[in-house]
Amino acid sequence: MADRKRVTGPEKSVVPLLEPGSLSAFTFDPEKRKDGRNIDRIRPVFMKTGVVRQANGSAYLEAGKLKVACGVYGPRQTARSKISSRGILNCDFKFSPFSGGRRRAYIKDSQEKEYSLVLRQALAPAVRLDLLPKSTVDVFVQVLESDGSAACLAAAITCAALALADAGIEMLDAVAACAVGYFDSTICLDPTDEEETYQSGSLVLSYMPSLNEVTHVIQSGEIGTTTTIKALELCVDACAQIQSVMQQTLAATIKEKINGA
Amino acid sequence: MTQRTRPDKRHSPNEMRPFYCSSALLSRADGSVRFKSGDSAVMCSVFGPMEVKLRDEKLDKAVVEVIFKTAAGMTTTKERMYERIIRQTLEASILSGLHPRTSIRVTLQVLTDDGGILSTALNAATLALVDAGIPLRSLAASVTCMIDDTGELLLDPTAIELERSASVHTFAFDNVSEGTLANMSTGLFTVDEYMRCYETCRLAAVSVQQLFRTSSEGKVRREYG
Amino acid sequence: MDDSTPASVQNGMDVDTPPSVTSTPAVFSLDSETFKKIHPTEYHRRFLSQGVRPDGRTLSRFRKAKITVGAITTAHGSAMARLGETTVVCGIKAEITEPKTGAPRDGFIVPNFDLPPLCSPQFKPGPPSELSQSISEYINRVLESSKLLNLSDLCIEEGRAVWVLYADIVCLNYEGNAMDAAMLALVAALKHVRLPTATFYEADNAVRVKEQRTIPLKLSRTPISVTFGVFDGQFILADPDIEEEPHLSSQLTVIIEQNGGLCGMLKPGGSALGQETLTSCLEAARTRATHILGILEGALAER
Amino acid sequence: MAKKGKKALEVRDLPPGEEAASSTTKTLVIPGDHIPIKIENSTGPARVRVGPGLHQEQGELVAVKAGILQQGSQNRWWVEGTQKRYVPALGESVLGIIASKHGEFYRVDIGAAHPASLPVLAFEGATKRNRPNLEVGSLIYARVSLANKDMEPELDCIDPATGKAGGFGELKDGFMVRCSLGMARRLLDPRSPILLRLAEAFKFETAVGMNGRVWVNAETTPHIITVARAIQVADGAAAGDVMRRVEQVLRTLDDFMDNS
Amino acid sequence: MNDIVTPGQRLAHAGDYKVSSGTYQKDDFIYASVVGISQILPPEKEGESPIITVTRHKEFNPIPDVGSIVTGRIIRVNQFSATMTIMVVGTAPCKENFQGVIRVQDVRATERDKVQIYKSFRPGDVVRAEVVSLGDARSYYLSTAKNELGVIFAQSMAGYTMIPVSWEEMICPKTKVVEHRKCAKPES
Repeated sequence: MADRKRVTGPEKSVVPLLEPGSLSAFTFDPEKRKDGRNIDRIRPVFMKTGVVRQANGSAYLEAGKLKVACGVYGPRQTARSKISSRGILNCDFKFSPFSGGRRRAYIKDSQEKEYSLVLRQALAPAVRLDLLPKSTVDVFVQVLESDGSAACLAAAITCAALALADAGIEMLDAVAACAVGYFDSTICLDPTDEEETYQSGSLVLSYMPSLNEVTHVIQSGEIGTTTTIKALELCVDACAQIQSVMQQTLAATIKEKINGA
Repeated sequence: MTQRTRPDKRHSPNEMRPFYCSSALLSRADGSVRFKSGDSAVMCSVFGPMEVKLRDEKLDKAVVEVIFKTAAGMTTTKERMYERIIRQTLEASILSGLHPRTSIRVTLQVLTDDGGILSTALNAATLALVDAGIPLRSLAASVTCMIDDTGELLLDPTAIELERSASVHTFAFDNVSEGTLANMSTGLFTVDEYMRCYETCRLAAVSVQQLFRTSSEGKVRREYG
Repeated sequence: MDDSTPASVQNGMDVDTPPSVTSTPAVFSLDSETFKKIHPTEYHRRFLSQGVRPDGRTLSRFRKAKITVGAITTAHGSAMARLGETTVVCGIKAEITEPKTGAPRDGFIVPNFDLPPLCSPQFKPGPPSELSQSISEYINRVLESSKLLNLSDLCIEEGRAVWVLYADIVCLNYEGNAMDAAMLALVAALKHVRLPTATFYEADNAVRVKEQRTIPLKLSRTPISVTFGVFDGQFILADPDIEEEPHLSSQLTVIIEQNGGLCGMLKPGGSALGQETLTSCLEAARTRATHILGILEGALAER
Repeated sequence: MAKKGKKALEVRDLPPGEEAASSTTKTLVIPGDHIPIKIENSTGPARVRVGPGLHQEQGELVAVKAGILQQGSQNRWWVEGTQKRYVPALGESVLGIIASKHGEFYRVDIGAAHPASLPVLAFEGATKRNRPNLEVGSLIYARVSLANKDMEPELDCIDPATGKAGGFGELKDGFMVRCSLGMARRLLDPRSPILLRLAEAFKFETAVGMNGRVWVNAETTPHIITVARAIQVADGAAAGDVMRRVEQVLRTLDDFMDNS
Repeated sequence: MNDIVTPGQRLAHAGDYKVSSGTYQKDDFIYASVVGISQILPPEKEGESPIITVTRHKEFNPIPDVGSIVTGRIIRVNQFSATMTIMVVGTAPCKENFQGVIRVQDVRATERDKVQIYKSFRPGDVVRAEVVSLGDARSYYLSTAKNELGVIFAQSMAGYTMIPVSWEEMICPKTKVVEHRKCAKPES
C-alpha cells in the first residue's frame, strides 16, 4: 500500500544498470585496498558533539564516506503507567532515504529494526539505568551516508555512546564499536560497501576498552574459532583507538567551554 | 468589452457560483452543515466542546481538531495540509479560552469537488461552528480565484477552468478584522496580480458573509417564529 | 558562531535579563530562565516591545544562511542548508520508472520533508507530523505549479522509461523555520544534480547508464522561500526561530524569485494580516531572496 | 421524591429574569456583531449583565453566537440560539446518568464537555453512615452547584432554599428523551403550550433538565411515549408548525387506545 | 587533580577515596561515569577518606528528587488533588516537563482536614512545591505544607495578576475581588 502520509511517486522504480564496460574493474585484493589502507586499519574517523541543539546530547561521526548523526533525549519521564526502579533505554536506528545504493522508504525495514535492537543491546550494559528510576532515555541515530553495512552499525553504536556521554548520562564506560569482514582466510578491518560484496562473513564488536569488557558481538558467516578470536583481537585494538578519539572529542568540548567562558 | 461565457454558464469573470447551505442534518452532531458552491459540496459536522484526550489537552483553551476527507475517504498529504490551514484559520475565530481542557472537533467530508474545495470546506466549517453554538470572535469566509493563461482573473473557478490556470489563490477574510486570515497561492504570478486577487476575493467574501447572516437568520426565525 | 548578528548588538543587549522583568506585578521576582519557562509569551512580548528579539536580532533581521553542496556521494545531487542553527540535508536520488500513459515523456519529481525525532523533542517517532506533511505537500505544489522543471527533460525513452527524482529533505537540527531551510536545501540540491547518460535497450526492456554523472537539470527559475512570523498580530518577525514559533499568532511564507516574481504565498490561518503588511513582507522577501541567491551561487561555484 | 404531577410548570421555578424577553422586536445577531449597548460605567440597577452568547471586548459588547438578542429583567442580555451541547451554569437543574461510583462521590454524565461529580453527602439527610445507594446507569435530577470553566462541574440533590430534596434525586421508572437546549428552555416556561396541551389530555409528570434532557412518566407506556414523541417532533419544527405536530401525536395515541 | 575526565576513565585505587557523584567503584578501582572535571574534596568527617567526584561539563536535564523544590503550573484540580506540570527543578528549567500531584492532605501543615483544593489552587496558577515522594507511575507527589511554598503567581477571574493579602487570600488589583489560594510567603 502506498504511504499516504508522504508525497508519493510512481508505484515502482528501479536503480539503473551500468553500461557494460563502463564499470570500473574492482576485485578485492587485501594488499591493495582502494583507499590505500592496510587490512588492519580503520578509516580515519572524525567526531563532533553538540550538533543538535534541542537534544540533551548529540554527536556526529564521519569515517570516509560514512556519515552518522545521533541525538539523545532524556532522561525524560517514562510515559504511561510503567513504573520501574530502573530507567529505560530506547534506541532508534534510521537510514536516510538517500544514504545507500537504492532509495529507502521512510517506514522502518527489517534491517533498521534489527539495528535498533542491536544498538540497545550494545549500549544498555554501559548505561547506569539503575540511577534513573521512572525515566527514559531515547537515542535516535540517523545515517546520512552508509558505506559498508557492518561498519555503519559500528559507527552508529560509537556515535550513540558519544552522544550519551555528551548528554551527561552516567555510564560505566564509553562504548566503542568496530567491524571486520572475513575474506576467506583474510580478516579486514572496517570494510566499505564495495569490499563487503566480496566478504564471506562479518563481525561487529561493541566493547568497553577501559573495563576490558564486551557488551555485544554479532557475527555472520562460516568462520573458524581461531579466525574469530583473531578478529576479536583486531577489533579490541581498533576500539581502543576509536575510544581515544571519543575521549579527545569530549575533552575538547570542555576545553572549548572553559576557554570560552 | 467581450464577455466570454464561462463553462458553467456564468457571464462574468467576477461572478461567484451560487451557493447554498442547509443545516442540522446530522442529529448526533452538535452542529452540522452542508455547504454547496456550484458543483463543489462539503458536509461538515462539529462536536464539542467535549472531553479531550489527556495527551492533547490544553490548559487554557479548547483544542480544535480538523478532519478533512475526500469523497473517496482518502487522507493524503494534501488533506493534511488543508486540515492545518483550516484548523489555524478557525483557531483565529473560535474563542477557545472559554472552554479550556475540552475539544472541538470539526469533520469535513467532501461530497463533490468542482474546484475551490478549500474555500467550500472553510465556509462549511464556519457555518457548522455557528450551528453548534461554539463561541466565535468572528466568522471566516473563504473565496478562491485564479489567473488564467491569458492573464485574466476568474473568480471562483470550476475544475475545468483550473486546468488553464497560471496561478490559483485562496483567501479567507472575517467580518471583524482588516486583512486576510488565511491565504494559499500557487503558480506563477506577479505582485500586482497577487494584490488584484486579494482585493477581488476580499470583496467577494462580503457576499459570503451575507449568506452566513441570512442562513442563520432563516434558521433562528424558523424555530422562534 | 554562525550568527551574523554583530557582536556589539548581541553583547549590548543583556540577553540574560529580559527588559523590566522585575517590574512584574508578581511579588516573586523570578530569575530570567525561570520567567522565560513559565511565562514564555510575556517574555517575548517584553523583548519585542523594545524592538529586539531574545537572540539579539532586530525584528527584520534574518539568521545567517549557509549552503554546502555535494556532501552525500550516494545521492545524484545533495545539499546542506543552514539557517542559524537549523540544519537540513537534501539528497536527490534518481531512479528509473515507466511514465504515465497520459504523459509518456514526463518524468517525476517526488519531494518529501522529514522532521525525524532526532532533530527536536517536539517530533515523536512514528508517522510524519502534520507540519512535515504540510511542508512536503506545499513544496510539491510549488514545484508543480511553478514549472520549475520541465518534466519531459527527464524522458529516457518515450512511453517506456523516464527518470524519477526522489528529493528527500531531512532535518538534522531543528531551530525553527523549517519551510525556508527545506526549500533552500531542495533548490540547492536540484542545482547540484548530475544525471548519467541513460539509454533504453529494447531487447531486455532495461535502461543502462554510464558511470559518469554529467547532465545537469535545467531549472526554469530559482525560487527562494522567505518566512515571517507575526507576534500579537502586530510585530513582524523575519525568519522566526524555534523559541518564537510557539508564540506566534500567524506565519507568512513568500516564495519569490530574484526579479520579484512570485511562485507561492502561504499564510496557514492565524491572526489577520493587512494589505500594507503583505506589501512590506513582499519587499523584505525580495531583498532576502537576492541575498540568498548570492550565497547559493557561491556554494555552487565552490564545488 | 416529590411528585411533579400534571403540569410542567410545577417542576421548578425559572431563574429570575428569564420569564420572557421584554423586547418585542427580535434582533438577529451573528458572531462579530457589535451590540450597541453601553456597558462602561453602568452600575447599580442599570448595570448591564452579560449572558450567554455575548462577550465583552474592550468595553464593547459583541455577539459570539448566532441567535436572537434577548433582554431580560435587571438589564440582563443574552443571545437565544440553537445550541445542542450543554455548558453547565450555576443553579441550573439537569438530568444526569451515573457513570461511575467512587468512595465519596459519583461521576455523572450530564452531556457537557466534562462529567460532573456528585458528592454522596449532597443528598437530603445523607451522612457518612447513611449514604444514598445509586447504581451505575441510574437517572438523577440534580442542581449544578459548581460551574466554572476551570473545574469539573459539581452537582447536588438539595434545594438550597429549603435544604430538602425538593424534587431532586433519583428518577425511577419513566423514560428520558433528549432535545435541544432551546427546547428544554421552552418546556420550562410555565406557559409552554406543548405541555399545557398534553396536560389537558392526560396526567403525566416531567422533569426538564436545562441540559436538553427530559424525563417523562405517566400511568401507561403509551402515554409516556406520547409525551416523549410530542417533545421530539416539536423540537426543530418550525414555530408555526409545533402545535399541529403535537395534535398529530395525540391523535395517534387516541387511535392506539381505541384499537386496544 | 582538576582533570577533564570521560566515562570509564580510571581515577584512583578503591581504598584511597570515597566515591561520590559522577564516579563509581568497580573491583579495585574508582572510575568516572560522566564527562567533566574530577575533583578531590576533603573528607566529611575526620578520619574518613577524601571524596572523589566528577562535575558534569554541562547542565544536566534536571530530574525531580525527594526534597527538590520545584516550580510549575497547575493544570487540573478536583476535590482530592491538584495536578501540576513541573517546569523548573530548583532553578534549572526542565527541557521536558514532569507531572506532579499535590494531594489535599499535602496542601498545608495545619488543619489538614479543612483544606479545600478549590480554595487553594486554580488551573493556571504558578506554584512552588517540594517533592515528597516519587509517587505513583504517573506523578511525583508534591507538598506545599511550608510557609514559603504555595501559589507564587495567579490571575484573577478578570484576568489580572493578583496580589497576596494573607496566607489564604489574594486580591485582584483591578476588580478588588478577593480569591482564595494557598499562597507562598515571598522571600524577603
